[in-house]
Amino acid sequence: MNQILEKSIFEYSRAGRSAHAQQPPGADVASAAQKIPAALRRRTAPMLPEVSELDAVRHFTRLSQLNFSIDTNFYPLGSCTMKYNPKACNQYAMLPEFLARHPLAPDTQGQGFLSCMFELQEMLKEVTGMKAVSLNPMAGAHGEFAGVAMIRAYHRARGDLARNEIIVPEAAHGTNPATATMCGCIVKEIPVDAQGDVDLDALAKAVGPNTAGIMLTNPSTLGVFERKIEQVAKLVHGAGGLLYYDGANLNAILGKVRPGDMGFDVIHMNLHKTFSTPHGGGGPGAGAVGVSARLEPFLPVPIVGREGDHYRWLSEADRPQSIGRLSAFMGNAGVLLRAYIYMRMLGREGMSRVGEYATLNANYVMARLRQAGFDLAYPERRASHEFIVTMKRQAKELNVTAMDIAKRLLDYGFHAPTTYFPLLVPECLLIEPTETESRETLDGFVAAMASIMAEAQADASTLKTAPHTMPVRRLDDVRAAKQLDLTWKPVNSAA
Amino acid sequence: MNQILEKSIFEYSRAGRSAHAQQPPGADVASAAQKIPAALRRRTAPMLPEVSELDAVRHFTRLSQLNFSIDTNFYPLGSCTMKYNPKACNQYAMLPEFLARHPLAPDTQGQGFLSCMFELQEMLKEVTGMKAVSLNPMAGAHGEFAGVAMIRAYHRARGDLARNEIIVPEAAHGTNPATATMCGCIVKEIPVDAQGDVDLDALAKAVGPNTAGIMLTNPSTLGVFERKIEQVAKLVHGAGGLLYYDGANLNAILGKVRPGDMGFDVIHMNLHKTFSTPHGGGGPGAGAVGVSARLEPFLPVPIVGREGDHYRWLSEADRPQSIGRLSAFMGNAGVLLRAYIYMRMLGREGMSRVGEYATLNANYVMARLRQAGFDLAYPERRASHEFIVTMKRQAKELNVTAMDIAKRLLDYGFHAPTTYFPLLVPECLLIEPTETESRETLDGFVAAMASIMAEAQADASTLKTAPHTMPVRRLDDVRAAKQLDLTWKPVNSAA
Amino acid sequence: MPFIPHTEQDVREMLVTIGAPSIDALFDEIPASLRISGLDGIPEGLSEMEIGRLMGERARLDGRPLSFLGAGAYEHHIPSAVWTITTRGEFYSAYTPYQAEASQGTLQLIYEYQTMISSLTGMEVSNASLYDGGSAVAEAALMAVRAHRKSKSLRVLVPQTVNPNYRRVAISTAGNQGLRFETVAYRREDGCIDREALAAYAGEDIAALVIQQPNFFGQLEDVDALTDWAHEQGMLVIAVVNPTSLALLKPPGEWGKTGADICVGEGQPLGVPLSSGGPYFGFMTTRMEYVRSMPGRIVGRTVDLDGKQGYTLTLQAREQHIRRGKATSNICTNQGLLMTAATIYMTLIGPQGLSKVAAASMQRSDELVEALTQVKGVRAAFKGPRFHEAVLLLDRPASAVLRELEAQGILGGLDLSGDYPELGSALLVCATETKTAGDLARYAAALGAAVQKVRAA
Amino acid sequence: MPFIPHTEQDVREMLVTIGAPSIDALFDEIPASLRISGLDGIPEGLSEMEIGRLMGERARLDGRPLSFLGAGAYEHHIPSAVWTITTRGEFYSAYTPYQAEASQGTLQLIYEYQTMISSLTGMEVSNASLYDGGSAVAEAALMAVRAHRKSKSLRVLVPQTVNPNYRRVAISTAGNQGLRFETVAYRREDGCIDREALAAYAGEDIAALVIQQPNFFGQLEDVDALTDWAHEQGMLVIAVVNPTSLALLKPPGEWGKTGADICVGEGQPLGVPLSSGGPYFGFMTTRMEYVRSMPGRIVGRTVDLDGKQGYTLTLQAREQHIRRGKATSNICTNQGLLMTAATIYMTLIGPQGLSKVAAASMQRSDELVEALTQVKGVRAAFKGPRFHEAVLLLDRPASAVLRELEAQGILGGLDLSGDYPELGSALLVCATETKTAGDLARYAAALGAAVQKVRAA
Ligand SMILES: Cc1ncc(COP(=O)(O)O)c(C=O)c1O
Ligand SMILES: Cc1ncc(COP(=O)(O)O)c(C=O)c1O
Repeated sequence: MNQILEKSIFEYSRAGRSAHAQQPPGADVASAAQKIPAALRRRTAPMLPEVSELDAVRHFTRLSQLNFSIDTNFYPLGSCTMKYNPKACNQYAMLPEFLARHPLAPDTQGQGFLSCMFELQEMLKEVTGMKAVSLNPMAGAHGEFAGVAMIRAYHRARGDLARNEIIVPEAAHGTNPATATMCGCIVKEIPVDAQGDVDLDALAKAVGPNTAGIMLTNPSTLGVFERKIEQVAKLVHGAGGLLYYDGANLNAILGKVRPGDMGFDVIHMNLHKTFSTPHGGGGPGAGAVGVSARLEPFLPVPIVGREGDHYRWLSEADRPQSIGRLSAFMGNAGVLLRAYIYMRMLGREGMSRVGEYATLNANYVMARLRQAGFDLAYPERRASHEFIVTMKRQAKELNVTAMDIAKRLLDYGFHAPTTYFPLLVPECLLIEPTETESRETLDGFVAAMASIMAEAQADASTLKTAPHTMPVRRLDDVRAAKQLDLTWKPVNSAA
Repeated sequence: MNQILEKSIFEYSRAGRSAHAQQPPGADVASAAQKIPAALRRRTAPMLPEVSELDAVRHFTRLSQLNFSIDTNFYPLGSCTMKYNPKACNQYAMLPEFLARHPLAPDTQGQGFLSCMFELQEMLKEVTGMKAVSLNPMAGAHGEFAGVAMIRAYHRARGDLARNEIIVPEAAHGTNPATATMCGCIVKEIPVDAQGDVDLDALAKAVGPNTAGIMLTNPSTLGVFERKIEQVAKLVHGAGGLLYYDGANLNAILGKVRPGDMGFDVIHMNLHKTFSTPHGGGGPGAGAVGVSARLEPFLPVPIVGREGDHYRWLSEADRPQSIGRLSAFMGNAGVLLRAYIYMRMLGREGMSRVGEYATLNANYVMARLRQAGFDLAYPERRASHEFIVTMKRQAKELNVTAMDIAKRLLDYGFHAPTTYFPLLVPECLLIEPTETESRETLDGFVAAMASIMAEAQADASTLKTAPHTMPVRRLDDVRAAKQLDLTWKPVNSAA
Repeated sequence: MPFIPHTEQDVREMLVTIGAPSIDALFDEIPASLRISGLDGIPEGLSEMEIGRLMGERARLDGRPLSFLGAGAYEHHIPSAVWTITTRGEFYSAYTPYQAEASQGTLQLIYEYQTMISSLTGMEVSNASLYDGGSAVAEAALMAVRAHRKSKSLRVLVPQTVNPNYRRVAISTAGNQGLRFETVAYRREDGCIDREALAAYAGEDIAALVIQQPNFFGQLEDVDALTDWAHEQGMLVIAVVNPTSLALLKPPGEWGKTGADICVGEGQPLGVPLSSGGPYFGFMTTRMEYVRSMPGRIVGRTVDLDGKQGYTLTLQAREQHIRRGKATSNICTNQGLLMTAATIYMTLIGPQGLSKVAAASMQRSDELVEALTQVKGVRAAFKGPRFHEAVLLLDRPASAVLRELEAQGILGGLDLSGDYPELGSALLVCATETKTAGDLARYAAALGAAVQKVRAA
Repeated sequence: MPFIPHTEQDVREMLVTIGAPSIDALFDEIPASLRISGLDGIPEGLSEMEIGRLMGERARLDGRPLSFLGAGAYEHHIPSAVWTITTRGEFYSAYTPYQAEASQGTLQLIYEYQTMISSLTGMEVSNASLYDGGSAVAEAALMAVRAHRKSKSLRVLVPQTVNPNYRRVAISTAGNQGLRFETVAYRREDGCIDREALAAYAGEDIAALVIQQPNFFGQLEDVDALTDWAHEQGMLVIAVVNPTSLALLKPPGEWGKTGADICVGEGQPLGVPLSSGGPYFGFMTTRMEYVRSMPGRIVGRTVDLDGKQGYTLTLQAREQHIRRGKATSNICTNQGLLMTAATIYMTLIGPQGLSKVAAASMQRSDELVEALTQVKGVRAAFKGPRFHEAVLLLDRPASAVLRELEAQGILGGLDLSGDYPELGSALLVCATETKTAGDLARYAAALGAAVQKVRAA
């Protein structure tokens, strides 16, 4: 990674400079403006940079080098499944014809694209054990929204109007309760037991005639498989609720066990996790949803249907009970193409190996960190594709926190694991190596962790002031939130 | 730039590991081998890395970050014309159809490609003032070879068999004399005068009945325009020799003056310099040659001809006097496409601006460095697109060399200028900013030079041990040449 | 094993370290009854070579018709540098910049994006992207209801001139929290919001008015008057804008006396390929006073331990990973890579360039309307100023005409009969800077032939 | 101004600094008589959008026929990662790594390349690339003459089974230094070097024998016997090899008792697209004893001031920029980026993968010959083992048959009648791992039809 900071693009800007080759020829701005009523016209130019093409290329290339990424660093960020994004997925999703296709082009001008989408739906049904799939949602949380909206629509369609409570275990990802709220539901949190399984008694008390459903990930965000899943399903279904599966952790069980078989009624998949589409520094993702038969009528449109050899969009007219549209067109089509390519390359066996090797890697790192003296949150349990180390003891004894470890890891060339999530494990590091990392990389990570532990014992200040080799040292988040500085202002301007 | 070294790809290698998706399906190695007579079969596998796709991507991505490049740094490498390589040139030269076209595909399956080549020939004729162009040579030196070979063929065709001497000024690039030798000629070096112009008296003495020709660049590698070019031409032509133009410095005069008009009989162009195809860490280039009418019959084949609306390759049959083929097919086609795209984007005005602004930038940096106390090799002269600073005084007074300055510049984020070339100027730095750099970048460079000069005066050791912020410090070249270590060997092997 | 590096020896030794007899044993906590033995329905794996060939064939199936479709997704020139840089591994394969010190590239880029898009829309602050234009409208409605200081109303006015799909998304999304979207009719003569229909809402307790400019028909609304009217009624104003158009059109921050309150839109025109509808990105900007009500990520500039400037995610207390059920939105993964592309696009195109793109698009679409309305039976639906789209009325069914055009390799526009049956046979057409005079002529000729053919049939 | 950043103010102020009245004045040392006023013959500049459209149209003109052409340039699968990484700006836009400390990426990569290609060819050392396969043969011949310790001969034997274009390039290039290339006939039954014709040179003073394996016809030469024979005659042996084939074939370093002396070849099959013939790269490896005679750049590993390992260009005293007229070659700019691609290719494909590519190519070409020789009037020209190419004899003129095939979108191979008229109507065909059973069937069917049509005509 580059250690030299880069100045703002606005500091390169000079009035009158431009990347001239990018400007459309023969445009007559004055006469176009003339056609716009004066009151509707823009008066001052927007503050976009005025730079040469070289300045732009150099600036953004340099910026890119200030990032850690999968392509440059091991990135064991728990819950995020930072695995290798095959370059082929990008290359073939970006074929000129795919890029140029307008979303409203007729089906007849898209049989290639639509056939990929149809087959993707079919494959996702197979790996999840669900009855039907819609590819629309644009991220995991968006899929959650679709899922909870379908649960509500289902109850409503049955006249079961009181069901507006969504149960979530306390370990749940923040998007779960946030989604429930977005869907107008009330969130009920329930505890997990000391082994990381859902507290069945608490669940039994929580369910009732207002229960719309429960949102679970399995394996949970604690990195363990919810062993009582069948009882959970029975309890919730028995109370008239439905089960929502947060597919963020699907990578752990691909080819081993399917949400549909566990009794889930609806699931979202994070294609950007399990199916390796890129994270892009924050997105895009894709949060396809799968449902059991009873929820099928409610799936968000459009969906790809096949009639003989012809593929076509199914819309509101075909699915009158649909919860409707969640995007202006049909979701993150280009991301879906990448997932399709990835799944076809992996194929049947490859798909099952994902779960196997993700689990192998996690259990291996867990075992080695345990040997190196780290405390596990659930030492009795198998790791799923991820597991939790807790620094609670070290926080007390050595005054080093999970955050200190995380920051110091950056100096060793490793991205930090997820910190402080799930919230219920104090000083936690949620570590997910993924199946695409080699044993040597894992060993290197363990060695770094051990070395950091030794540093902590020798002189904790090395950790407390880490990182030391990044372009910046530890940043002042408090100041960032208090003295809001959200846009660049010219030095001379009254900021 | 990344400051952290990367281990060897062979250290990632593990027997049995592979980037599996890259392997062709259904290949039966054993039965294929069976078809090869045992004596012709390979017995031990080659030592290629056995790594995962992620390992490979990560390794080479990290390696890339260990480089300076135009896309990340100002690169004022004199004589090399390190200007911005527009991304469009790469993108459109890499359209799938262009990449897939086989070199032996018939003309009828290549009218798109051939029309670009034909138009490129025409444009190169126009900018150089030559009568005909062949695109075959794959670099500048290759073009030189073609040129000198044509000169020889010309004399030979006239029965003028004694002409085997090539005159080069002492400031010439190393490829000039090397090329003359490769063509079986004898090299005669002549001096330049104190102003950087060719010593006419020496030239007059050098020419004679054995003179095949003279190789010149103009502006010369001293960064000045050869003012006596007309006399030079007269002298050489008068003696029965031909004039060769080394086009490495064409960027300086594009649209201002043409080699053909100066009296040159043959010229190579470095398309990777003047026409901005990328340098690629060493290549590829393209060294198209242009000739006056008398040399046209000797041009290397193939050449693109037009017959009505149809483009076709002209080969030996069409050009019986051709010096023949210099490449198995037709040179660096993909590079030529990039040059074509670049020239079309620049167009008539853009092409003239290249010379203007390259010259403006060079004269500006020269003026500012002079103000900053640097000594110019030719203080009385205009800079062409480049100019020479000499550190002769500082070498004596402060014991800092041009090399020390060069290495220290790296710490400031600037690539070093060309050092120790041309050989006749002691402790020289040949500085070529190119037209694509902004004034702010040039000012930054001047500031760095001034700051380094101050460092030299304060404590020369900072320079002598520079660079300090690169992934490695100054490397031991002597050891590299003495203890040859040219391939990686497994640690256990007897190296 | 594609994308799995393990050798047999690795597996053996790793299992020894773990103390497990087999990989399968690692799944022993899963109830046996639930275990499956394989995924028979998935086809066998393909090598990269095979998938490359397959995708090439599928792409060719889709063809490359000459398209005059717009309606929310626009064909613009995208500089090569945009995606060359955007797909660099360091941007493409990074996660959300939670570890700020190892993510300064992405963070600074977002900060620069926030600056550009805020300035373009004339607003003070921006987030780092939402899913798309449609979901941004939904989020804006939720935000308006949340941010409104004086009203608790869940009612939002969404004129018919707002993209029908945006209205659908808003309803599917925000409807779940009880928001009610009420439509307002448009005037038949100029395709703009019917001020009289709007006046009927005067004095009512309504959270916000949504104004799309240029509107779905491509027509320019009288945004000043609309904004002032809404503000007088105590409504917030949600502007929905095309970012390209803002090079020439008054930015929402300057609408009326005090400007719109929230501005959203589809970011696709800024360097994002059409790509069958996504991934695109929604943008959202607002006034500083509403920043804590905004959904999505926000980057702020701060200093490090040494006082050096750096960038970090900020105001995270609005977000789901901190505030959970009380967050401003459930959004987590956003459309970062598209925002990256847009930032590079805006940098390369610059303020002049964007004006030229907007102007050239206006010119081309004017020329298109001019050329197409020469065809017998074709006329413009609306009077008044437009941006780069227009509604044409045909005297024959649009669907049949479009089919004829398709056979000529032309996508002639969007048939509006589904969403606006009252218009009769109507086509929404668009031309941008990418269209040449030849393209327009080709369409005009083909339309003439198509209409004639349909008439004859 | 495309690719020029200067504002008017910049120009004004810079001229003041320089002390010149105008840019034009900076050219005042050029004799006025020589100055031109413009370049009228160059068309006006195009925007990137326009050139993109133009190039798209030209590319479509070229089409994408199904090709069975080989003859020195081979269609292989290229992993997406190869060019994604190769075109990263840091590789793409860097210069020759003269400043080693700022070029460790390129330098280490070259060192890794040298290791791979040395091992693949079974030789000790490699340079960092030459222009292409043809020029590498020429350079090898020059090097052999230079490096030969015992002979001063300028004669080099180049059998007819060596690619005719390589022979042409060798003559055009090395002929200027007086090298004489003498051809050796091949045997009609197996398309291999005619040992009897060769024996005629026994005892003569000849610098080197060139052996191409697989040879131009795709046939496998008896390299051990040939090498030993040449060495017995005091000739050096120059091996010309296809790098893909070396996964299965004995590497030149192991030919005969002591191995070939110089090994060269076309690097294109290693991840370089066909691209109308270039840019490709020539590779060259040799024994350590000849390293100082080798042309081109070489990278060595060394240590820095702190004893840390690093890489640098070495043995530069062989090169033109140091040795000038006495250099081993005039080569300066080489084909670095292609070597970069090849290094990434070899890494991704690995030793197993390369064996599979070679095996699959052999299989496909065997199947192709099998299928095509079912067609009446078509038969294989030669007996004996082959790699992935074969010569077919037709009973009708190859050129006419090829034209018929072309009309079906098939490039059926290379017509050998120009270079090998003695074969009659002969086609050199090739199939690699990229060809499917369907492709072969399509060719076979089309060939049947084409031959019939020509016969009928
Ligand atoms: C467990 C879990 N659930 C849901 C989500 C939300 O998914 P997305 O970020 O795609 O919206 C995440 C993402 O981090 C997650 O880890
Ligand atoms: C003056 C001059 N002549 C010739 C050459 C040789 O060109 P190439 O490197 O393309 O072979 C160069 C390249 O550096 C040069 O600067």
